Amino acid sequence: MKITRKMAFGTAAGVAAALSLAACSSSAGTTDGSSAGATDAAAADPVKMCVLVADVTSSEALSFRDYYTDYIAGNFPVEFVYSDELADAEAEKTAMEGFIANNCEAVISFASADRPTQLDMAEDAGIYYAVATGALSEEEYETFKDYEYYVGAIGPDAMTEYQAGYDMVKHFTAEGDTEFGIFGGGVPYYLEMHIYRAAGMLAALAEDPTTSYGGATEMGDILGKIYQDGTIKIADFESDVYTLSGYLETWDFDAAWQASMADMIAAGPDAILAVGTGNAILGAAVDGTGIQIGDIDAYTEDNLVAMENGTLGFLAGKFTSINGPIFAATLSAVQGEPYRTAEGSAFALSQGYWEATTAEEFQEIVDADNVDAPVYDVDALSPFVASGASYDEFADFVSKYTFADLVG
Amino acid sequence: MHDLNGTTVAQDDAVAGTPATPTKAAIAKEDAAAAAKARRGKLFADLAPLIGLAVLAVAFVLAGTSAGTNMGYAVETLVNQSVIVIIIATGAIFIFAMGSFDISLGASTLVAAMVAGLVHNATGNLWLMLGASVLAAVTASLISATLAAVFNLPVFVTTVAMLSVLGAVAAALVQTTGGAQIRIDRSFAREYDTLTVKIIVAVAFLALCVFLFNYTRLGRVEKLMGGNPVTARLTGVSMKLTAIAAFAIAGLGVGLGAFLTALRTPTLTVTSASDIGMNILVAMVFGGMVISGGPRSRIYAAIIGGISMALLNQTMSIMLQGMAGGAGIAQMVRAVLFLAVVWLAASGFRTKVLPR
Amino acid sequence: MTNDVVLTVTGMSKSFGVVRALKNVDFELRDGELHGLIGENGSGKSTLTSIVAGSQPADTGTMIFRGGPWSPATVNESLANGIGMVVQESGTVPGITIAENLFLGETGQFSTLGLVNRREMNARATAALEAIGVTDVNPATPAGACDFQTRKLVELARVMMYDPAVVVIDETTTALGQDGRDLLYKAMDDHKTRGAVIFISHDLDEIMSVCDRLTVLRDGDIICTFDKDEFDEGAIRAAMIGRSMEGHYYREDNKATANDEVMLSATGLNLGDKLRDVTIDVRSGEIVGVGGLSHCGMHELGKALFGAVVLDSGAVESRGVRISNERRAVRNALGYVSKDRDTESLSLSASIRDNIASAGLRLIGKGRAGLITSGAENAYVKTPMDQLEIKAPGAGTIVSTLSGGNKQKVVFGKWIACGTEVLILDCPTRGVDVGVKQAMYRLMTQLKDEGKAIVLISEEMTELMGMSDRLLIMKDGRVVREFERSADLNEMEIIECMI
Amino acid sequence: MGSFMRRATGTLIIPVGVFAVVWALAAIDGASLFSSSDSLMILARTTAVTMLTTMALAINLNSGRFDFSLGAMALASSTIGATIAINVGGGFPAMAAVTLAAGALLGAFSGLLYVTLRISPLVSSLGVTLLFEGLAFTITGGGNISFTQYPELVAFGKNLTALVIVIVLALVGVYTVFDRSRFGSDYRALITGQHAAVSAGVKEKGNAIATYAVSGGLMGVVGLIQASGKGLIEAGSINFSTIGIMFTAFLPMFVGGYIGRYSNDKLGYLLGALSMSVIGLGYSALRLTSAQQSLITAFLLVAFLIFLSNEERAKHWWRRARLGNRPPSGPAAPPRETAGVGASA
Repeated sequence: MKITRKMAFGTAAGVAAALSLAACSSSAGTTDGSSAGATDAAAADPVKMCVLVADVTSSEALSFRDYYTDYIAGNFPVEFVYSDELADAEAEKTAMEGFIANNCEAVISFASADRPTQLDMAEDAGIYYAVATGALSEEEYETFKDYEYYVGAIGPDAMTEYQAGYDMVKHFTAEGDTEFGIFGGGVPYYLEMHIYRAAGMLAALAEDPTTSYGGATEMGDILGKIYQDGTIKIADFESDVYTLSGYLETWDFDAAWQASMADMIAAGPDAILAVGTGNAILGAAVDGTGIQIGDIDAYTEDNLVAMENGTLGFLAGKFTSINGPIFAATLSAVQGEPYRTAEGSAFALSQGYWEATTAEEFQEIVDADNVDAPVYDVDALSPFVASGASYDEFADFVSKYTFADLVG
Repeated sequence: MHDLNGTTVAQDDAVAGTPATPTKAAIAKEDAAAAAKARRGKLFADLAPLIGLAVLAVAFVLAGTSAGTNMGYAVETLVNQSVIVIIIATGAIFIFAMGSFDISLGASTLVAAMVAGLVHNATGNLWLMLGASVLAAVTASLISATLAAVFNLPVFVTTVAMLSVLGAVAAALVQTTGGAQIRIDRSFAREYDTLTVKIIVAVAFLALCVFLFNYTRLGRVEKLMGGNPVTARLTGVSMKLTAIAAFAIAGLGVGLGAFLTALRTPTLTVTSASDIGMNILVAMVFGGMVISGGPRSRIYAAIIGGISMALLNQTMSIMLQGMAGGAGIAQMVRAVLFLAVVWLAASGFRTKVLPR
Repeated sequence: MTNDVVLTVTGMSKSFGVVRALKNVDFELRDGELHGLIGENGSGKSTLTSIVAGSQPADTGTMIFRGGPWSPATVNESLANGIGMVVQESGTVPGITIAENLFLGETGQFSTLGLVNRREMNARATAALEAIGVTDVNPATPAGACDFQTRKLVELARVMMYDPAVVVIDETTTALGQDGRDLLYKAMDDHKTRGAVIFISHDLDEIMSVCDRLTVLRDGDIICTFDKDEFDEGAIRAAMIGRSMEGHYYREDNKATANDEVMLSATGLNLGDKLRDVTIDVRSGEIVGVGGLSHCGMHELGKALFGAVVLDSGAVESRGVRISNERRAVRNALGYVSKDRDTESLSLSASIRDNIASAGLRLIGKGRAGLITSGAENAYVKTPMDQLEIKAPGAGTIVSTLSGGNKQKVVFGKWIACGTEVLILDCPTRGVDVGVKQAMYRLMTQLKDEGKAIVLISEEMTELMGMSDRLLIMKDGRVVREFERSADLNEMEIIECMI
Repeated sequence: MGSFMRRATGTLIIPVGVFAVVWALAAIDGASLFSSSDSLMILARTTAVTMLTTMALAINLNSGRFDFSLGAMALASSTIGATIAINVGGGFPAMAAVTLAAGALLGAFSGLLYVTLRISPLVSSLGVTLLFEGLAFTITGGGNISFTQYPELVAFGKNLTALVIVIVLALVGVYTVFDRSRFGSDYRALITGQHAAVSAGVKEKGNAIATYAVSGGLMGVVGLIQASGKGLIEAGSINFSTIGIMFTAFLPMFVGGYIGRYSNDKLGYLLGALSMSVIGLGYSALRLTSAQQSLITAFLLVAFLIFLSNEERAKHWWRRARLGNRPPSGPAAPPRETAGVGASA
């Protein structure tokens, strides 16, 4: 093909035309989308809610997203705008800037690289900001709780994370397992929730009197040691009852990593305790070895299959509609009724995981809560959207999050 | 990869068109025509990035107004988002102009920003923080350059190695804090993360770069090296000293960029600045820089390219908001536009064989 | 020899930019003859033959080959249809084997399902080499590992393999040793029974001894054609140069002159087998010629004098300063014009201004704190451009668009503008036309008169004899003989030292 | 025979040396390189991935064509293959065939783009990287493809025999195509004599497109193996996050170039990849952190390059020291490999 300069000009002009056309149609598209939402929700002006997501690729993130964009947007006067994958603080800030420029009325954040910056930006811009499936640290909370536009946080706090790890070990030891491998995920990156989960695991093991991790048996000491080492050292694990036969954490999936993984599996532990995404990363490798994985993840189809075939022995997971209450609080705030604590501060409420140890339990959970029929459905959430509910009522609503509370 | 024989095609065309019995005047006329054609090609190539910028600006305004975007804020955001890339890429042009390739600039931005953060946390002093950032970046840059110079290594490969080393250094720096992050005091960062600071830093550095590149021996010598390194050597150019100077300037740019990064995103993790390395490359090329360097290197390429990219990203995000898989489509559109601009910019410089 | 005409060229012209390489030329080649072409560089020999052999088109003119019209589009098309050429510059590809070079672009004939039968290809290659008398080359050797002579013979074999009716051999013998030359002469002689040969050479004795007829070109014109019985060295030379009426070509005087000051001295230079214990002095106002066969080490000497190679031992000094690298050379007012102009002396994609200014950036910035403005740069470049009459629309013209002569003027301009005191010229008139050549010689004379020192390395004996105050002859890396300028220098005697 | 010994030594010194050193270091530490039954399989898998990537990188880089898009090609082709196998069926054969074909097509597209636009291949590859990453992202909507439900699709990545067969087939295939075929001789002519080959009638454009297609096909196989190895495809990788794999190929490529002087560069890529994989096992046996691993790998890369770049200089000094000014004797050194021409730019 011979390319002439005339064609070049043509291309340039074409690109310009296409972009401007697309621009117009995109604005038209926005209107269409909102009117569709409005039909269902019978409300005139949809609220533009923007969602910051650090990891858009995990099945957990995708099911959360489906809940918002398919269920919530179809039943409430809102439209959701999602960020791209956010690799770091810079990406978060860039996405926040885009949200503010494009007139978002509230931001629900699943991205935690730099929450203080997000909070400041939202406050400066006068748009509401809410933390989903997470919590501010105590220090951060003290700093930001009185921000006018900070809605609050609902999600597992550090103790909940710790508890999930603890529960996992308790499940396996109750079954008589004694030899474990640990998958430390983001521990070397000082991912706080992973460190707390790992600490919970070690602390549960250390309840046996002969067992300690580098001499530590209490949560605080164990956390301290992990923070100090930036990793978990199985050589420091001492016990007459339990064996830690392997440890793996996330880095490039290169030869060395794969060899380490093979070593961990070859050691043949009863179970591998994963601080997160254990089945996704190790599931294929342990398949057929009889080793079980304990995981903290989400109620996805992949995990169900793994639990059915016995690979996955324990799952602590966020259920699909777990982010219903934070949405309700945010929309309520946008509509003029923010929930504030007795001191007038933003709220910090905790919600934990649903746990499943059999395929039946798993199936029950999935049946009870999915994108089409979530536990936090319109009926459950509507009483808390600008309906005059008090903070205490809302807090009470949020605190009843367990499977038993919500499903029965 | 060198674009030798840049415009031989134009010459061949002129020769083929010579009339049967050429008079001196006719030859002169043909010659002038060929030269004029070459000049037009060159002019067009120079203008292509600007045309791209204009097209994007129009698209941005159209998309923004029709979507009801807050344009004042959006324009300010444009500066915020592009200034760091522009600064680092402008410094990097000194490396690329001489035909070298540095892949480690993103990693060294991260390390410099972390050093800046640590120094600030230790001293609380803005100037020490700035100095530390520049010092760290220049050091990293000079290690690559001296390794390459002393051992006659291709610069690209030393920077590939530097990429790994700097990644490990960043991990080590984070560990010194006993946490996942290096956090700089928020209120301090907010105080200086302003348009004024950014513009002062950018203008000062860009002025320095434009001056060095266009009005001193250094810029000329680098273009000569990029055009033909053997000739440059045989014209008395010290390849080693020039390379070291170029890397020092690029290091300065990285240091300043890292300083601004630390102020803009005061929470630094090992993944901070991870996109910058490739973004500066794309920005440069987008702005009309010839990646193999040489006489057609342009110091303004990074500015044009950096703003173009920010415009494009914002336009795409306005247009694709709320669309599932939108990021993938946005990236493909970016790729097509990028290739189109590069291709237009190269249109006056074709050779008989494929470029390398 | 039959007298049938195998190839006729009528009214052929060719221009490169402003240089007219061929001017309305008529030429005739007879079957069974070995036809010599001789003339100065740039006289049009290579242009004529390259058009005949399909490597470039003519601007005007017609060709009749074996009774039909002839206008090959490519070298391969030409070769396949009966005219093949062995080119002056090396045409082999270093990274592939001898056999692959022989069948470059033609390996399809040995392939089944895309796979090349290397055994068959090598066998055919061996046969092709043996056909021209080369028996000691393994066709599986990479060409890059072979010496220059072998590669040259491979090119010859490649052409001969097609058994073309007409073979063109362009200045190949300079690359060959005596054994190689003998092979070539024999191959040419054999070929006469099957077709005709056009043989281009600078070597008058050689061309007179092997050719049946001889055509002299000058400045793109055919001057005359001699039959074997008319060969007369004086007449041929007169036809070649033929410009006594146009003023002096070389220097007018016949006396060696020089000032006292030693500008450049090299002591005991050694570099592998390229330089062996070379010691020379060059004085102010002196032109020192260095001659020899292509691979005698003189080109390496040029680089060594400029500090551009790392020597095994020995030292170069200029006015008390050790010249250990190119940078020190330039700082001490040395200049070097490389034999490979396009790859070593120019930045082709840069402008004339960029190229000329490149050696004098310090001078341009002098007195203005290093600041280089385009005004100052243009002023700096204007003088040499005017002085050398560089033909270009402006200083911003990209060098790659210029003719060879003008490119060389740019290189000279670069060194003159920055006040070079010692100029090392390696084949400075290679590939430039006669007019430019004359300008270069005048310039050299002028520089000599200004007290500059010049080292002139050349493969052209007439040039060396015409310009040098002293002439050093090198062989196998050593300076074997030194001649002083005088009216009765004997070319034969000089050449004998070289061989 | 002397020549054979020299060639064998030159060919084997690096892999054998690396193995000996790594084995010894592990032994000193009381660890074993092959501690689990899967060690050999992992060795084969990482060797296959590294070798194929190195080949894909080197075949274009030898021609001065730098290609950032290798990782993106592996990602996009495996995403296409897996999506089709999961949604349409056909099992592993379908996934393998589609992935390989998609890789070759994507490669050919990349090559076509380059010869059509006639821009610097490096720059063209930047655009292509963005395109292919965007393509993979768009196909899955940004989600990962998990094989937890389809273990049969990735069983091949855990099968030692299958992996060894892949290595052998790829080695023989690439050797045949580049060293034995008509295409290969044109390809090699273009590397060192671009102008001469083009004027001799070699079709450069077609050759370049085909080379890119082979490179893409090789990366398709890499995508397939990586999907099996990880059990998932991270199809949401954008913003150049796929370029990392290219850097793992540099050291094996230089090692391959060195070995190529004594035997064959393709064999060299295998041995280079094998050496890197053994080093990887060593990292694991010695329980080094990822930061320590990066540092050592970087150090090895620089050290080996310093050796390659200064071999001649070292010989020169040696000659000066030992022989004084006498001329050197013996046969000419074998020609230097052209690998890395592009990398110097």
